[in-house]
Amino acid sequence: MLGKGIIKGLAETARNFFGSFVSERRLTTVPYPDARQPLAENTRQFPFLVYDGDDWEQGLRCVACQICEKECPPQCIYIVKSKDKKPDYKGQMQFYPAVFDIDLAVCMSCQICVEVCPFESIKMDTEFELSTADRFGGLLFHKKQLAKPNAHYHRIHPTDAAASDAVLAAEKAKQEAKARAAAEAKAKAAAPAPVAPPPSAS
Amino acid sequence: METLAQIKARIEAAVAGAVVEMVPNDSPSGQHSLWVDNSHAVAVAQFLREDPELRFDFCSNVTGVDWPETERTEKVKTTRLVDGVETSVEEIRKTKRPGFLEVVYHLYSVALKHGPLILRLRTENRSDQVQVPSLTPVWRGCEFQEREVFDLFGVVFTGHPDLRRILMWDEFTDHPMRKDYVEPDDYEYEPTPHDEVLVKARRSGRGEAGT
Amino acid sequence: MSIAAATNGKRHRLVPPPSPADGALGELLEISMGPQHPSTHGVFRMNLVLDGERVVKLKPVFGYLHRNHEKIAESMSYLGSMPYTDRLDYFCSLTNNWAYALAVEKLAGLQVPERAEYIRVITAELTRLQNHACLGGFLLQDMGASGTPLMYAFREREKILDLFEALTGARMMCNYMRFGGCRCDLPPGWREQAQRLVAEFPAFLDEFEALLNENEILMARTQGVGVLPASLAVNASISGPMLRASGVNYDIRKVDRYGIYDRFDFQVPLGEHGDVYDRYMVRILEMRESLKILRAALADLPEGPIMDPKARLRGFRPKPGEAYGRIEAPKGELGFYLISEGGPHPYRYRVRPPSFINLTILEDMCLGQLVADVVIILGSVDIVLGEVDR
Amino acid sequence: MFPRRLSVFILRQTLAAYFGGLGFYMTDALDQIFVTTKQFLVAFLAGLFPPAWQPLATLLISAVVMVAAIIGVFATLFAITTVLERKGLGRMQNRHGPNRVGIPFTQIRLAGFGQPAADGIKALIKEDVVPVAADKVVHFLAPVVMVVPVILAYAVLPVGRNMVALDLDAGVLFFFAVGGAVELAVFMAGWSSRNKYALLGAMRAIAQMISYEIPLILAAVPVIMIARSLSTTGIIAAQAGQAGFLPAWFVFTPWGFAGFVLFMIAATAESNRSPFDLPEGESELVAGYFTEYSGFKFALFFLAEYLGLFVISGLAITLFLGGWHAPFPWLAWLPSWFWFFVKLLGLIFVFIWLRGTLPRLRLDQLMNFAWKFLLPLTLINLLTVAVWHYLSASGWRWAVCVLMVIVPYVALGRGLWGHRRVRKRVYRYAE
Repeated sequence: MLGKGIIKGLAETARNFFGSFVSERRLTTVPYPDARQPLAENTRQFPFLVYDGDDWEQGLRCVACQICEKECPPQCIYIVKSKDKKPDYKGQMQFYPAVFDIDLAVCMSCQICVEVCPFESIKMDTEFELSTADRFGGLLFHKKQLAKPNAHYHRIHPTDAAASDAVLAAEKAKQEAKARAAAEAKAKAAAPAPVAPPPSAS
Repeated sequence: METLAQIKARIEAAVAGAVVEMVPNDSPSGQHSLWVDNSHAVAVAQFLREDPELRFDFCSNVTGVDWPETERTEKVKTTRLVDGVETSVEEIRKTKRPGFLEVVYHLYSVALKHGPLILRLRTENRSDQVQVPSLTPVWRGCEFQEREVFDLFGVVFTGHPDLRRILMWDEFTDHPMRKDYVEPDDYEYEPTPHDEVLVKARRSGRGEAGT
Repeated sequence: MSIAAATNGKRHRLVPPPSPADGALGELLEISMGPQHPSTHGVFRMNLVLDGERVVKLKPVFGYLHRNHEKIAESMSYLGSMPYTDRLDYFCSLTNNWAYALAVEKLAGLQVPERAEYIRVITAELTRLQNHACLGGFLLQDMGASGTPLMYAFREREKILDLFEALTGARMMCNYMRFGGCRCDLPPGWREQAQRLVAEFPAFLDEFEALLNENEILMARTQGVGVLPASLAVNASISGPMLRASGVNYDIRKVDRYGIYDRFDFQVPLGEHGDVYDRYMVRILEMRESLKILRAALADLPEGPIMDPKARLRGFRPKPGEAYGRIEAPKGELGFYLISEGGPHPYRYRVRPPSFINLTILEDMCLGQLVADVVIILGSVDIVLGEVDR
Repeated sequence: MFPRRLSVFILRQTLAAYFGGLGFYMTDALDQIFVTTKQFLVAFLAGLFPPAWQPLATLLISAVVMVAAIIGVFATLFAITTVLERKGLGRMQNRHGPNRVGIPFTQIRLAGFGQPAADGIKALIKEDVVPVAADKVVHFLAPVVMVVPVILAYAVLPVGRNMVALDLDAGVLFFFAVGGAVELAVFMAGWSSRNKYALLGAMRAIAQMISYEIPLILAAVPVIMIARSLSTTGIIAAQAGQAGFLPAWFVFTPWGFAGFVLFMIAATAESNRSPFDLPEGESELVAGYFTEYSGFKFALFFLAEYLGLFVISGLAITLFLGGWHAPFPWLAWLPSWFWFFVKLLGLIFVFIWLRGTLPRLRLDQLMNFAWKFLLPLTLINLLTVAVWHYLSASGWRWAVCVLMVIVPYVALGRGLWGHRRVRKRVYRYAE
């Protein structure tokens, strides 16, 4: 009979109308600034630079190898390598980025920089409320804005951060073992052994 | 599906005078293709569609490829008689491949569920002799894709019912997918903080294709 | 009807376009529908010529979103193009990833581990679910249903996007698959969450069908509208649910059996009339089949590695050659055609966009229909302008 | 607790209404509070004039007071309805609906009921864009011409006991006559905009409104036949009292129910509401005849549409739902205007509900529906009401009249969509 389907449909909307007052499952949206939905652990928004310790400039893990700059698909990373070197977390002398800019207006959050980084130094942040009125500079983040402590990384991505720390610890242990072996060899040979070359880009 | 050699033989038997050539593909995909001469292309396509054992009724993908003129220098070792002694000499041989545009058709059969058969058509050169016959009368699905190839590569399809630009606007003059395409001045350009990055990228040669 | 017999004409047309010489036409009205129109699904334009409200001529115009994705990809490393594929059909980034990864794997001869294949099937079918659900909503929106079906579809889509976010880190631009596997393994609890979703989804489908399927207005609006006969559909390279709605049994998951689709037991729903209603219903029924695949895949998900050990992230240079890889994306056959010259960039990179090619036949379906039908016929084609314009 | 006190109160009032107790005078005063206020106001203001002018002044002041009251009340209702509609639609779609706008510069959100104020301010200060090619005079006049007849129609709408601005003997006739003028405004808007969408929308609107006016009026005729009055107050008076356990509203008769449903369908189409919102079908015609309107002119169209919706619902209440009568005598202690507005909000909810559920019809189907379905049914309904009138009150009368409603409904419903059979389909599967 004409109208049966329409009445069925009306019953369905009525069910949803009343259901939305009682059922959590139906009403999925939250009133956003007052309430927020929890982010998944894997959530990625924009990159940040990890630093160890307390001083963001000293502890920066980045060695300005520029791999991420090369691999970044929209070319939003801009790095200037330093002239001098400073010791990294392993105590090795490394270059550091004199300038490290990311234009977040161009960044497309693809995470490729994170994947290609051999130094566990660039990671994805979960901060997304970045709107600004400054069209030209507001989203061009400099080294200082990008640097965030390892504790922050642990807070937003605990599993990944632990894995990342483990990788670094293993490398450090390897390096120390190597240094010890070198020192022993040096002691044995009593001759100056060449310093291990710093791992360079590709 | 029959092998490509068999199909080639059958085409040659069915379409008199058709020149068909196998184009090998060395990659692990093993998708070899057939190059068909332009004057018999429509007849070959018709045959491929109608033949009861082939029935390639579904022209899935049409695309262009730009092969600019390349000069390949290779070192070839030849043996030559030098002062009566046979010695092997390294000789630099320059091979010049004339440029051409290629249109690639990927054919499947919906009725018999096989494929792909890859057909290639080639233009004479990249400047004035850029005609290939349109296969739209055989497969309607080529219509927009051939328009796209015309738009982006500049291949002119003779016999196409509605050959206009499709993705670029009508007043546009160049063909952007060609390898030697140069971007025109961007009249909508405005400075952004990103410029430095782009300049640097261009300096390192990353902005250009195929480097 | 035999396909060969029906396609013998010079150009295959459904209705011959009436010319003013016929004398039956009054004064014609030209309308440019789009690019800023509420229901052209983006910046799509149709140049319509109307006789009253009846369509006499329709020319689709696009390219407003053209960014020459293919050219960009030619200057990009193979990996660098992966995030750009997300932006083709931005509703179904994971199937786009898969099609591209499949083509590159064919080109480079990479083997995907079993677990990765399962994850790919699961994510692809979830993508299909959310795409088809939203398509139903959009179609009804075009029909003027004030967004209710769309909101129900979005409600379910949110849950699927939550799963994507937990797995890949992003809701829409997933950038998840890699050549020879997947980027990361499933997070703990993901499988159970997905199973819960699959268990709850039929309830949503029932609700959706109760709301709409028998609705007389919906049936009157869609049945017999935009009919596309099977022979023409095949000849015009229509693919995906649209082809199957015309009654052609062609599902690439069944034909190519790519990935591990031969392990799953599912059926392919087929339409009979090839009208808008069939296109809508085929998608609804396909969702139920996808749920079957998902149930099986989530139950048998094996342990193991997720990347081919031969695969390399940086310095990836496949041997010279070419490959065409295609999958059954929610919108149709999505193919990637790659030519390698041995360098780090593809020499030629081509996307076969299903919704672009499905538009070939739009004019034929719309001739003789009313303006209101044009909108729903376009809706039933299921286009995404990111993919049409590339 | 409060609910208990409330229930005690209701019980006492109910008893009072039954036994003519102490509360009776109070409820009567409450019922007539607006009438007495008006009389007081008119008398007070007219007293300021010299005695010779007083008859004329009374007339004028009374008119101004009533017009102000009608516009004020129904414009407020319009404001509230826009929020309620969005909230209701939101709930049907499992959303919250608007819940942000409250009092500016504070955290008070008023559950979103500040929204109409924000919308109104926005509409007022928005630029008024007039297309260069538009016919400027007609373009300007269209929204005005749209609002005026709608407000005029309120003149004959009784919103409570003794609460009607103009008790015309031919009230219903006046209502339909004035309502017909809306079409003119729609066409003025569509034509003067020089926009193809607007023109198509206007054409659709004209075709639709004229077609649906016929079933609308014909659906109202049975009521006039039974009530033997064209006056709206007369029709309400004919629905007083009880018929068995049900109130003696016309909707509780077979012909009345059919008439009510037909009237509501035609009213939906007349007020361009979903599923008959083709003239402004946004997915097809952007916004139909008011595509080229912005700012306050657009707001006027919006206002006129909603006022039209209220007034036609009000007429449906008057004709079929017993006007301001309470459904049961033991609820009659609540004021009459309260019952009118409760019924009005109920009908508005039905409109929102339909809008949240149904997709839109197509133009040819819309016309088919009007001429091949609604029109025959309304004509048959005239016969039904005659049979009802001449048969004596019995179960037979009910049975005959119910059959006379249902049989044509089913028969016409079968053939509605023409030769094409519209039905559910069964799908085949391939392995």
